[in-house]
Amino acid sequence: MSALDFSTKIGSKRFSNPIFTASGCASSGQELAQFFPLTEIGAVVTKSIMVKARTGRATPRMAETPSGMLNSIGLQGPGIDTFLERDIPWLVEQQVKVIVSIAGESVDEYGVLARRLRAVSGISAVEVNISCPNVENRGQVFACHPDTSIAVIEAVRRNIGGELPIIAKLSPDVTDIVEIARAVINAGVDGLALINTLLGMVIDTNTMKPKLAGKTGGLSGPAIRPVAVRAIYQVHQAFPDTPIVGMGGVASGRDALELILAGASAVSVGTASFGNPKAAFDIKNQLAELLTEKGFNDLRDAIGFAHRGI
Amino acid sequence: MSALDFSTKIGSKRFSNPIFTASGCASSGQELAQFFPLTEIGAVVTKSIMVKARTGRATPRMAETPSGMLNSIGLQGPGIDTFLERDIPWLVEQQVKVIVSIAGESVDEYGVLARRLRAVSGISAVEVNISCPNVENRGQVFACHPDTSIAVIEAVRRNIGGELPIIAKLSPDVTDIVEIARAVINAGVDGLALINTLLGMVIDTNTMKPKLAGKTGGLSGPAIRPVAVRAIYQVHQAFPDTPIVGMGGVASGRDALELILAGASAVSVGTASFGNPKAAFDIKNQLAELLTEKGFNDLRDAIGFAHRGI
Amino acid sequence: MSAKINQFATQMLAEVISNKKVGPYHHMVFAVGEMASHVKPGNFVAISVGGEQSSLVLRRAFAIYRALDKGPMGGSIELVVAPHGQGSRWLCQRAVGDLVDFIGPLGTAFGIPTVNANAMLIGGGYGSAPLFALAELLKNKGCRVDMVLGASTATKIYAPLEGKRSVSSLTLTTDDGSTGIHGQISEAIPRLIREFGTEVIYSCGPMGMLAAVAKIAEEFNLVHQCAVEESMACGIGVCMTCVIPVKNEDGIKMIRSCIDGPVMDGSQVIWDRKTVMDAL
Amino acid sequence: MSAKINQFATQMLAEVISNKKVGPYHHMVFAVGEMASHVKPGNFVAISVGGEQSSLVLRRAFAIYRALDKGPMGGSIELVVAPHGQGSRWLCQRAVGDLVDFIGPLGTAFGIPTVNANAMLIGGGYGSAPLFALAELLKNKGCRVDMVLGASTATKIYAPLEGKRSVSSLTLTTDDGSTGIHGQISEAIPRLIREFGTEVIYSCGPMGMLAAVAKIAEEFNLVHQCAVEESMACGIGVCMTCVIPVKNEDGIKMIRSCIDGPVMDGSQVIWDRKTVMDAL
Ligand SMILES: Cc1cc2nc3c(=O)[nH]c(=O)nc-3n(C[C@H](O)[C@H](O)[C@H](O)COP(=O)(O)OP(=O)(O)OC[C@H]3O[C@@H](n4cnc5c(N)ncnc54)[C@H](O)[C@@H]3O)c2cc1C
Ligand SMILES: Cc1cc2nc3c(=O)[nH]c(=O)nc-3n(C[C@H](O)[C@H](O)[C@H](O)COP(=O)(O)OP(=O)(O)OC[C@H]3O[C@@H](n4cnc5c(N)ncnc54)[C@H](O)[C@@H]3O)c2cc1C
Ligand SMILES: Cc1cc2nc3c(=O)[nH]c(=O)nc-3n(C[C@H](O)[C@H](O)[C@H](O)COP(=O)(O)O)c2cc1C
Ligand SMILES: Cc1cc2nc3c(=O)[nH]c(=O)nc-3n(C[C@H](O)[C@H](O)[C@H](O)COP(=O)(O)O)c2cc1C
Ligand code: FES
Ligand code: FES
Repeated sequence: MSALDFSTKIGSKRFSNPIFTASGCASSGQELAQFFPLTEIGAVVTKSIMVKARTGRATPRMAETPSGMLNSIGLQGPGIDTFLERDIPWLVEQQVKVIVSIAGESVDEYGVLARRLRAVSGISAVEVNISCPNVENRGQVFACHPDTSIAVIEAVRRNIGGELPIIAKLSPDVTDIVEIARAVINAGVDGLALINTLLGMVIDTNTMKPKLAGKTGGLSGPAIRPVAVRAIYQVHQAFPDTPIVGMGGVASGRDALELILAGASAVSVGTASFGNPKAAFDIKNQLAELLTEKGFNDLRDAIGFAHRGI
Repeated sequence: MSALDFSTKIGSKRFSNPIFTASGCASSGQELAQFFPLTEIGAVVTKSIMVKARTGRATPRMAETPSGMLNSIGLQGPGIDTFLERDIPWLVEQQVKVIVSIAGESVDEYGVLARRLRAVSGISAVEVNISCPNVENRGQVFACHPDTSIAVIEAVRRNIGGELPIIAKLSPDVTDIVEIARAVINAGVDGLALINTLLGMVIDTNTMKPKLAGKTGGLSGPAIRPVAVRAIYQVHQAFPDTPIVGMGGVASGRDALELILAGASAVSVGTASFGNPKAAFDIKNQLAELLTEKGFNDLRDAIGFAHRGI
Repeated sequence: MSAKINQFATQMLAEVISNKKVGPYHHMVFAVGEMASHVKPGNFVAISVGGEQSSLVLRRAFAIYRALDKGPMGGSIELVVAPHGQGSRWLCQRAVGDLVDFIGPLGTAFGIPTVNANAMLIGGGYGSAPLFALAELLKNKGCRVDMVLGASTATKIYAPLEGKRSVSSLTLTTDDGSTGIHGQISEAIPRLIREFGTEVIYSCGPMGMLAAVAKIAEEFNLVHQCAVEESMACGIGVCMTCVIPVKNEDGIKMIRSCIDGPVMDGSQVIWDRKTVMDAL
Repeated sequence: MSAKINQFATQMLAEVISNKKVGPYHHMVFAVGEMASHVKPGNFVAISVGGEQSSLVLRRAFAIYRALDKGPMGGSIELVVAPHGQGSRWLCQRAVGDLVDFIGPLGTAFGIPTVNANAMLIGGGYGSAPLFALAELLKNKGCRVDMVLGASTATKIYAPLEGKRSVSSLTLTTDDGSTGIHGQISEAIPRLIREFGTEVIYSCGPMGMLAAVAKIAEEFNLVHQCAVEESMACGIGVCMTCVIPVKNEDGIKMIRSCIDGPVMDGSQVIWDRKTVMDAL
């Protein structure tokens, strides 16, 4: 049997394999490095970084749910400047492929972030987290409407320059995710990241109040995998040429394969890393084995396979 | 301690307790009667009935998912005439409170169904399942847009006459569920049912094709409970006077209480009955015990309690 | 509706009394008290899997291999379980003394001919399980019982010694020829029907095998009762996921294999998927 | 960043060597080999719960009660577990011989004074667990160790005989007066500080107790190291759910209790929730 071509491409950039960390689930990378060599996975996607330092929300910030969890971190982070000075150089030095996730409270902020990334070397792509509340529009999430989604992507594209691939990360909490995908594709993204967390809530029946300090939170983990597969399948069906970074409840090579068959070109591992720090590494190995077992010589042949011949 | 007032009200109708079956999860009722007396629960909500008999989808119709399941039944059923002749009389004879769920492929069909229910005695409410594909509009689900939701509810209201409470059952697969709730409330519903299943998909990694014959299916079970709680909380916050029949992953008295604290006046039990045929009965007893333990003398005091005093 | 649905079904915690590996299967015995007295060959049980913190929310169906009304441990039910996926693997890992949540007996039973008849019992893999109790019943009624068991390979044929007592003949087939007749079970059937003068066929096994048997039964114009296997979410008739397409005046009708099955009239089932898809 | 994060942490399957009920708690011993040699008092382990089919996706954190580098079974780690919710109940149900998925040792350890000092160790409920190993270490350094343990009622005080060896004095308090001093643990502390001439305080227990102790430590101007307990999703620093608000030039900073804790400087933590909410 010939060796597996396990590499994948998003825009102009190639990654040695399709398993990435998910934004916000690998902190700055160093925390996981004790458990496996980060260079073993396709890329580290950083937590979403904002212009200014953010304290984030009060605790409790999490609640476990059946086969999943809610989180409400509130995008705690050091702000883009400290981030670029402190976190990125370490990753670059380790020769880890880095995808920087950015988040803004206004269209302008996304532009500012993109401009700051312009000059940074060693970055492989920018993931634009548009599932953030737009403070200029009653806190409505950008990703919920085509027009605000487009505005953000255009601001990023104008400011980022060069070849850096732009990946738009969409929210599943919309009536028609294909419509949002179409909007950002038309605005010029090179790839999509599907899906961000679902909006959820847990009420503590002891205190009889919402469990999270922020009341609502984002639902992630295996519980949401069927929603992720559906979103990826629908979007790949409509736009087969746009690479998708799939995520949502992937905890094994089998799960990663499911998302790839649905149409993902790469797969991010989030919540699973909380239960198993080596999750991304294990999943990469399991996936390679599964692909080979099924007779694939090239990852590309598996991408979107579930669409063919039905 | 004084006795618990466990009754609940939707529109003009009172139910002895707030635990109902969920539409499509108790068939016609007779199947569960072997396991507990149906009169012990607040009401049986029938599977959604259509104008004509329907064969439904091919198998596989289900896939288990982490803490949940996908289903794609395709509204198999005998059609309204046979249903009213065969299924309803048995329930009425047993003195079970019945809520009839109806589903149409066009606005007119909903009107036809409502007219047929008009003369039927022994029914306590009609639940309008608007999470169905509208064949007149590219198969778009009615519940996805305010205008189609309104059109359906108005057709039902015009045709049903009398006092029969109308409950609109909404889909969580929308950008803003409060907007849809507002639309149907303005159109004159007496209550809301939240939530129907989430659209999901499972790909069988052995066959590498979608597992369900219908490709996508509805996700239910504990996995979706945080989404249900969030939807109920948001809608109750906006419309505290509209009774909500809550559902989504309720498998214990604790779970039912969680939905009630979020704002539900009654709670339907669906998927849990597949794992435990006595689920609705057990949940009712557990809930009564929990309410008493927490010092509630009246169910009404618990409804929406999580909103107060924060 | 005539009989009460799920008439004899109860839910209980059944204690594992024995769990033995037999080839690739586990032969498991459970103490079920009263439940055993209502079991008829063809019935199944639905079992909760995964324990208290389980992410598996649905029960698993298993055909009843044997039910003893009054054994040394009171009533007992025996199953033959293939550790296939998460739930069946969990079940096979249960130790003697563990409690398992059972609902049963469920579903239809094999119909017994009112007059003596030459019966052929055809089982594929663990599909042989419910056929041994049926064989005993038929033999006691005075029927001739010819059993034909097939599998991909020898170890996958489940045919315990005590089960063979009630049969007049036992024929084995394997796809790989490792034991018995080399080839698919359905290839051997026509010759055997002629040889034994078969008048009625009972079958249980994978759907593909049942379809092939149904075709043969039709050719020979024999009554054919088969126990089907479709994914079940509830096992008690409330979810409509387990349906099997059967013939109907208007073309096709979907009936629940947990209530109107698993034992069905093979001639009524629409085995061809294309026919079904075209009709929907 | 100075030290490597999670420097000594490894993941392994640890065998349960002993599981004994002690009052409302379970004292459990696990064979962990090498892992034991890296443990310092204050460290914790993160454990997978619920088994293979588990719907519980997050690890549970438990303070290490004791670690033996080279015991009869090789390295071992001991925990004191309160069966509280689904995960801890599952853990308490493990039998000798079962394997449990461990990550450890994690988190910061109690700092040891460089000169001899009179130390007071204050523990609430199972919060006493990590204090015994600390007491031994302090005693070996020549410190005076006064231990004060409190709980709602007598049975909830965890104070095993062998643990008491290293302390100069042991004071018990219970909210219901069922043993020791009647009242909340914090009420007894000021008098004891004066009596024992306490110079440094170590505490572990519910956040409310830690806050009360922090206030007393401030009044007496004593160094106060406390082991905090905030809900953790990962235990290794990647999720940002376990944060504790601490003082910062610009007001408030959220630091991870799994990496920058659980042992923290009590004077740096912002204990008052209202201050935190106002600052956010
Ligand atoms: C009436 C009936 C009788 C059966 N008798 C036996 C028996 O005697 N011995 C035996 O070993 N098995 C029997 N089976 C099959 C058994 O139910 C499945 O092997 C089992 O459900 C697989 O569950 P799992 O968790 O191991 O597999 P998974 O693949 O993890 O199961 C996932 C889901 O798919 C369903 N599923 C998967 N495979 C099957 C299947 N072959 N048939 C039906 N549902 C399936 C499961 O119920 C579950 O909901 C029977 C099935 C039916 C319907
Ligand atoms: C650093 C640290 C040390 C600990 N040491 C001990 C110990 O030595 N002995 C002991 O019995 N317990 C200890 N705990 C508490 C223990 O982690 C919780 O009791 C346990 O997580 C509860 O899980 P559960 O599944 O039983 O409860 P559930 O309520 O079902 O848990 C649901 C979720 O909430 C989290 N959670 C619930 N209670 C707590 C809590 N008190 N602290 C943190 N997270 C919680 C769980 O981790 C889980 O994610 C410690 C916690 C921390 C953070
Ligand atoms: C604790 C936590 C923090 C997260 N933070 C971010 C974030 O900063 N930016 C972002 O785009 N997504 C964030 N996510 C979403 C994940 O990147 C991912 O889209 C989602 O969790 C689904 O994948 P999973 O089920 O594998 O976790 C976060 C998720 C979790 C659980
Ligand atoms: C097998 C199955 C069939 C269903 N059929 C219907 C239906 O006919 N009409 C309807 O309004 N909802 C239907 N539902 C949705 C349920 O009524 C309920 O809204 C949903 O399953 C969430 O609740 P649960 O998690 O308790 O199951 C069905 C759900 C399942 C699982
Ligand atoms: S398995 Fe639910 S109806 Fe048959
Ligand atoms: S528990 Fe995840 S960062 Fe501390």
